[in-house]
Amino acid sequence: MLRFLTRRSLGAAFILLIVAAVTFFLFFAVPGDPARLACGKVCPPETLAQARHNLGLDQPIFVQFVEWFFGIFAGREYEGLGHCPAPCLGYSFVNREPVFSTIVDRLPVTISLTIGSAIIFLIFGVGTGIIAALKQGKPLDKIASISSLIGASVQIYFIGTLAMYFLVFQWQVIERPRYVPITEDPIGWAYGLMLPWVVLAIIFTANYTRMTRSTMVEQLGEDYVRTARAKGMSARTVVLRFALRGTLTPIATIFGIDLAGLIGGAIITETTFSLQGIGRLSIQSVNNSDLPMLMATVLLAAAAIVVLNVIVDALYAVIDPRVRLS
Amino acid sequence: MTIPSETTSEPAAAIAPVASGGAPVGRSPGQLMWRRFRRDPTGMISAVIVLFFILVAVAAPLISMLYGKDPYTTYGQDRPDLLNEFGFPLLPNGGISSEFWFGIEPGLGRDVFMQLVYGIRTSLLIALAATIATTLIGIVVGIVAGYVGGRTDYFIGRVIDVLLSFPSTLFIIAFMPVLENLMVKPDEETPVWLRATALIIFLTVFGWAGLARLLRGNVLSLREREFVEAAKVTGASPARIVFKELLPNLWTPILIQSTLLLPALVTSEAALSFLGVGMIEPTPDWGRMFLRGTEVYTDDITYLMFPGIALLIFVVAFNLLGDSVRDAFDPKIRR
Amino acid sequence: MSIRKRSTVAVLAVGVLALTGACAKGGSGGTPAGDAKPSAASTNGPSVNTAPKITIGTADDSKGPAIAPEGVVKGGTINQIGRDDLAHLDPGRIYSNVESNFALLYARQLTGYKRIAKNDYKLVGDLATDTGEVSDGGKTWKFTLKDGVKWQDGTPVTSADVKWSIERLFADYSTEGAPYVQQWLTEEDYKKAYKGPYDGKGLDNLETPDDKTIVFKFKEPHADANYALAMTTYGIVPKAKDTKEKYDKEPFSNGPYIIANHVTDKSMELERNPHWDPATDPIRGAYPDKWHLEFGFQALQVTDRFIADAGDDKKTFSFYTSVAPERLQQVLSDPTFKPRLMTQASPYTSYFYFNLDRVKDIKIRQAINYAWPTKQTQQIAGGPSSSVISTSILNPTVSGFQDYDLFNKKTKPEGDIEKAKELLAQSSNPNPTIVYAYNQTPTQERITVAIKTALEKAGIKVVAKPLNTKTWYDSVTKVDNGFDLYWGGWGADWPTAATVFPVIFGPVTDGAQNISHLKDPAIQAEIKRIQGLSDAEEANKAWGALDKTIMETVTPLVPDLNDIANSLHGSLIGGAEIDPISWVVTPNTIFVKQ
Amino acid sequence: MTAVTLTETGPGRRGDSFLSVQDLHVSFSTEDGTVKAVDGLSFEVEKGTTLGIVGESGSGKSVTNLAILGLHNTEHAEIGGEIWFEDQELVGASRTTLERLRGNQIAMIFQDPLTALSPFHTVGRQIGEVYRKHKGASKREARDRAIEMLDRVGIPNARVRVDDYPHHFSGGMRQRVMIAMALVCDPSLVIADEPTTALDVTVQAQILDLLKDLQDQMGTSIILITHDLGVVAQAAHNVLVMYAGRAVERGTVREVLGAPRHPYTWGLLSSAPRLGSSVDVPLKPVRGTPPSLLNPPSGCRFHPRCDYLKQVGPDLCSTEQPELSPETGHADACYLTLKQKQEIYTELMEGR
Repeated sequence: MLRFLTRRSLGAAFILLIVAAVTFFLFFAVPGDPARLACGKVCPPETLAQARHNLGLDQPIFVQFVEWFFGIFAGREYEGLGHCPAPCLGYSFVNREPVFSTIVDRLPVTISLTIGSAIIFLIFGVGTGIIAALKQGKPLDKIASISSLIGASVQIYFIGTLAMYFLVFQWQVIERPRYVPITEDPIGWAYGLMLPWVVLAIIFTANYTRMTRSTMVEQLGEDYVRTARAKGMSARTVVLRFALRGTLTPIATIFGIDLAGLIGGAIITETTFSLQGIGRLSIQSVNNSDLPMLMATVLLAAAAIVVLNVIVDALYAVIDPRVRLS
Repeated sequence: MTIPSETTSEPAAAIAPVASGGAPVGRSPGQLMWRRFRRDPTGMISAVIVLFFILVAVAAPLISMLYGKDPYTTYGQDRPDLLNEFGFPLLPNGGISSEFWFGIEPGLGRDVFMQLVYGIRTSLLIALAATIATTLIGIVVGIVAGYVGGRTDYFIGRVIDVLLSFPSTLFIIAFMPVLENLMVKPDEETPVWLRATALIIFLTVFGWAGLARLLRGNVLSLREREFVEAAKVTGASPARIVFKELLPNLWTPILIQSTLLLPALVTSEAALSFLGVGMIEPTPDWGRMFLRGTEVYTDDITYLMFPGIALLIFVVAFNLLGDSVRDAFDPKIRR
Repeated sequence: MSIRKRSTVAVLAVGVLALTGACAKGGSGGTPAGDAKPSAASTNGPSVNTAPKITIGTADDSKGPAIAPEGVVKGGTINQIGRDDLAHLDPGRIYSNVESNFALLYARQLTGYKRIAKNDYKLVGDLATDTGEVSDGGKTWKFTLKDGVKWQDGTPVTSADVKWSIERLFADYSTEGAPYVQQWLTEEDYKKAYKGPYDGKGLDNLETPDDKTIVFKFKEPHADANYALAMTTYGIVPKAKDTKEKYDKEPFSNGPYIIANHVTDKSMELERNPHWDPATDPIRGAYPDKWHLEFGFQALQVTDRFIADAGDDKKTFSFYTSVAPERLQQVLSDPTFKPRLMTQASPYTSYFYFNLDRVKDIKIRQAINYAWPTKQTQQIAGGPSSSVISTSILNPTVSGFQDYDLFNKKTKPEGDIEKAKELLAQSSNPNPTIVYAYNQTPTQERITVAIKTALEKAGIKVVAKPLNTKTWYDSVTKVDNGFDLYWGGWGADWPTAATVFPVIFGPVTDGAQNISHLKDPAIQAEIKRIQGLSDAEEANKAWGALDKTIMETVTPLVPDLNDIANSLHGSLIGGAEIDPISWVVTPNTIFVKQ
Repeated sequence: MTAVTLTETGPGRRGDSFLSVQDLHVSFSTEDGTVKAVDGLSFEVEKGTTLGIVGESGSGKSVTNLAILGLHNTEHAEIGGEIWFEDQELVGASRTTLERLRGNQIAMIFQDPLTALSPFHTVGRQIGEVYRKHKGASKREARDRAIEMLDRVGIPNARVRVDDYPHHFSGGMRQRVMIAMALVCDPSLVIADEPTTALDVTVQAQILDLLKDLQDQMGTSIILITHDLGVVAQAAHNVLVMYAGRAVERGTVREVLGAPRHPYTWGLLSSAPRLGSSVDVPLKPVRGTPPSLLNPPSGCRFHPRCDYLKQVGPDLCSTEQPELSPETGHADACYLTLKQKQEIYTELMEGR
């Protein structure tokens, strides 16, 4: 296992380096001069040059990238702003705050959104999937398939806005979603994020129901499930300990991908419910040509994908002993 | 170890004909697939809906002529009796009337029905083009990686890994201007197709990796099969092997993936327009209707309902069709 | 077991959902825009637009305390909610109106604007005893500091602090502030001339004979230097406490409040500065004891909290968040909101400039003015309650403004197509092609559609060029930008036309503000003449007349709409008013009713 | 040759045998109609004996035994008739009683050891959980019991191998694990569904010997399902020959293999190579293919493939369905007279 982890994390680091490099160099291909935003309405040439220097944009692009890269590991010395500690992702072009602290500040919102919706769509998705598989062909199976089909086809910005319109404005059933740190008020935290969780979950549940249902139907036909029943195991044990075990692998695969997507910042959800998470931050960094912030958000999203890939692959070996970590 | 084999023996006089059905008739996989598909009602209904959408997209100008309106004229602004002073339709339900079947757009006052009809054109065209491009690249790269193996396979594998690690939505938003800037010629007007091509290129760049990886897997397993080795033994050229041996076996996964890909691309095109990097005015586009809808929904919910329901039906129909095609093609896979 | 049958029902279910959804109540009635019934907004249209009278105050006017609004109540905590945190707190690096308005709470300048009554302001001495003595034909300005003006640690504000505050603007870290006084003291590209005081070398034409007096010696006469020094960029910074870049995070206060704590993009608290003496301050009322600001709220969120006016929101206001467009109709048609609604037209001006190097024929330019779809663009921007039709170059709030309507935009706002065609027939090219460049935001995209439709009706072919929001400004301000028509805006840094015409019709270089490239010698001579006039009244009247002559003889632009800010505040907030000069809710008069 | 009509299923038990299957009907509803997999089957198993059930695939062998354990999915399968096990009726039994029975008193060994064991759990756990469930043993006891059973079935250093996963074992070893799992609760009846088909001959012999030894030690009665006459000859006491869902011949191994009376049994025997017979004599497999159970042939289900219709007389075989007679001892379901059967069989034997 250790050998597998080291080899895969090396691969992951390599991929992250490439993603960072591509983003960095592509940034300078975007028309428009970020320094211009850091200079007043009337901006004589010398002041513009000064602003460009303050942002470090006057150095060759490659040098900037190398400095940025080593900044992450060894920290970096900034003229006038002092030392930026080890995981230094640079200072934002807009508010000259260390990017790392802004990311750390916005991450809880995205993490809460991710965890909350993940719990819901896992439980409901897999749950309905199992029931649909067990009650195959019965009315319950039909309802589960229909709702999962519609759920998979619905768009967040449509269903999210509808939920806001009817639940928050028309019937005032629930207050407008907002983020309250879990440390301060756990109930407030759950209440504030309930609507986004449910909306996000509706879309993801659909995939999990369909996936679980089809894999579970296959598993129930497996010989070893029949053996389990022949051994006198109760129906519940047969389903949960044997049949479900077989469905975990495909579920883990799509869960890894979905989770990575959510951690990278659910841009549309956060915009629809105006939650200040990583998604919104990444959009702001694009609009403000804020290179350090953009690099941080892209890297976070890419890291989430890559790390979760490694975790899911390791998980395969845990779920299915036949899988050897090649 | 008695193997019930079929042998004709002399005293066959009193054999009763085999009880079950007529003599089996040989059918090609295509015909088999079509027979199974025809027997599946949901498949047929969804196929009809999808055809309806395609027909509407193709016949949009005809519909516009019959309906008497077009998606570009700002009716609400030209005629004062349609919008109130805040730019919202006067009549309830988003200004639905005998003249404007689906009502009019707040602000500019364009006809919603025509916007929807022409919107299908935009979404379907881009999604179709992107699907074809993605599938083609996916097939080529997948087969090359799977069949050739060795260093190229390793290299392609790494490229796929890197591509799948990019946060695609954020990337498209950030770097759409780059692609646009490359293609724009300073003097003439920014053509409509420019934005569409940029979208297609981006959607394809981030789309093909998944399919390529899947096909590579299939090719790897197919390559080991006897009939491929047999072909090699007979001295078949690699090209012949790929086209005559491998490709026919890959049609099923390819078709299954592309039927999944098309609705997904329609939704991502709409999402990109919703985020402001998709098609620009005045090309009618569902995503942009959503964006406008979410701006005015508190005062005019009906305007948001139309693109919402239309896209929902569109994608459900496609998903259903995809399910039925998959089922007809490969009944073993129980959804 | 056929699984496929199960989804037959799916298709029917979806159909049913479609029917129920579509006929949900939508759309919203209201008065048709066509019959031009004066809606609530337009009735108060004229008062929204009256120009604030700005005169020069005497030494007596410069004495504190500030004139209190009626029913003022001292004490309590006032809350502010808005979208963006303040990007800069160092006065030297402030140029935007929001940050300048906020800096009134902790930074003082030599001069400032004292509110006498609604739309009646006087330029008075803030830290200085008066608005300065001018000599040597306008080249030398002398200011004397008041007694009793102290820093938050009790140390007095000295002329050395003032000299240091001006010199530090030349340092390399400070790039965002206004450039005027620095340019007048050295040269146009002031950062080349002097590198800042940190190496011990000061500016010799900035003298401090004693602790109380400071003398500016400019290279050329500047009659409105006292106006310029009222800008926040020239806020005074303590020499002893200057922490260069870090000052932008923790400024040292000589104003009524101290910044107690600040969590970026989240919140900020201010407490009273014990050493601030109201008697020395004619401008700031500083009635609340504490300020609590919160950031990160979208316009819709802020508007809904004010509509609900629940709990603590009663004591809340927002500096610059106007009523979200989606709520405008609800708020403006409901009289109960009237007492909590502030309405103020923008002091800034925006135009659709012609590129005079490319669109040479004045007839075409005037035809476009006639055909311009003013009403349609107004409707897209939210109707008559969110923008006012403007027909002149100067904004009505600028002193010396004279109203005129050459291209009957007010009588035929939807565009006079026949008149335009008539003019085009007489012009050198009856159906010209215009390359129109625009900043690609959703609203601008929709406005472009309206412009294209209207001009095409008049036979003018429009080539629309969407420019990325980031590159739009750079590409438009290039001299040979390849466009014929493009949007441009300008806000006077102080409310006299002297900061409008000389800038938007000034030198034509890349990045400069004269993007219409107007080089008409007669006009430029007239501008030079008026600049030389010493009497302000006469100068203002001359600027007003010049406005009309430019539009008649050159028509370099099409005036754009003037936005109206409509914003709400909590029911227990008093003295709340949108400052007509900075277009932001002023902190000087606001207080919390118990 | 009177057709002996079986008494309708009487209320009480019939016979005192250990396991009694009476007039069992099992039919499945499918898209294309109902498949009558088992159509009126009756047989008995005596305590401590091994009953071999022989027949082509699709003759209903496995379906019968799954019915005994009640493992059919009740939505699609209708089960008629009665199955008496000691004094418990199984067809109507409640789910909980069946669950308590399975693995405890009646155990099953499946054909393909590769897929029959769960790949996700260790061998020890899979064996142990049966013991824990039925005997309420603790984890520790269950593990020791598993090790003991693995020893018993001949798996070397069981103490270590108990924590291995099925894919660590060879085919033969895995079958032994299956057997260990089946016998962990000392069941009184073991149903082995083609236990050796997936194994090569040498391992097959070991498995059969193992079953025999275990039967001798613990007195378990065994139902051995196979299509291999050699296995039956070697391991079973009694034999039941099934064809298209019905029993066509029953008796002791010596009677059925020694002096078969039913044409189908002849066919089976003649299609199996004999050690003694000469090499160049061609094997004579049974003509035709197994009938479709959707609409089985009328009368005697074997008549389309039977060569002796003429000897019975005009179309009796194709109209009337023969019943198994006589009641006890060596019985068959064929209208040929006993004499005719013996003559034909002896004639057949000379030919070999």
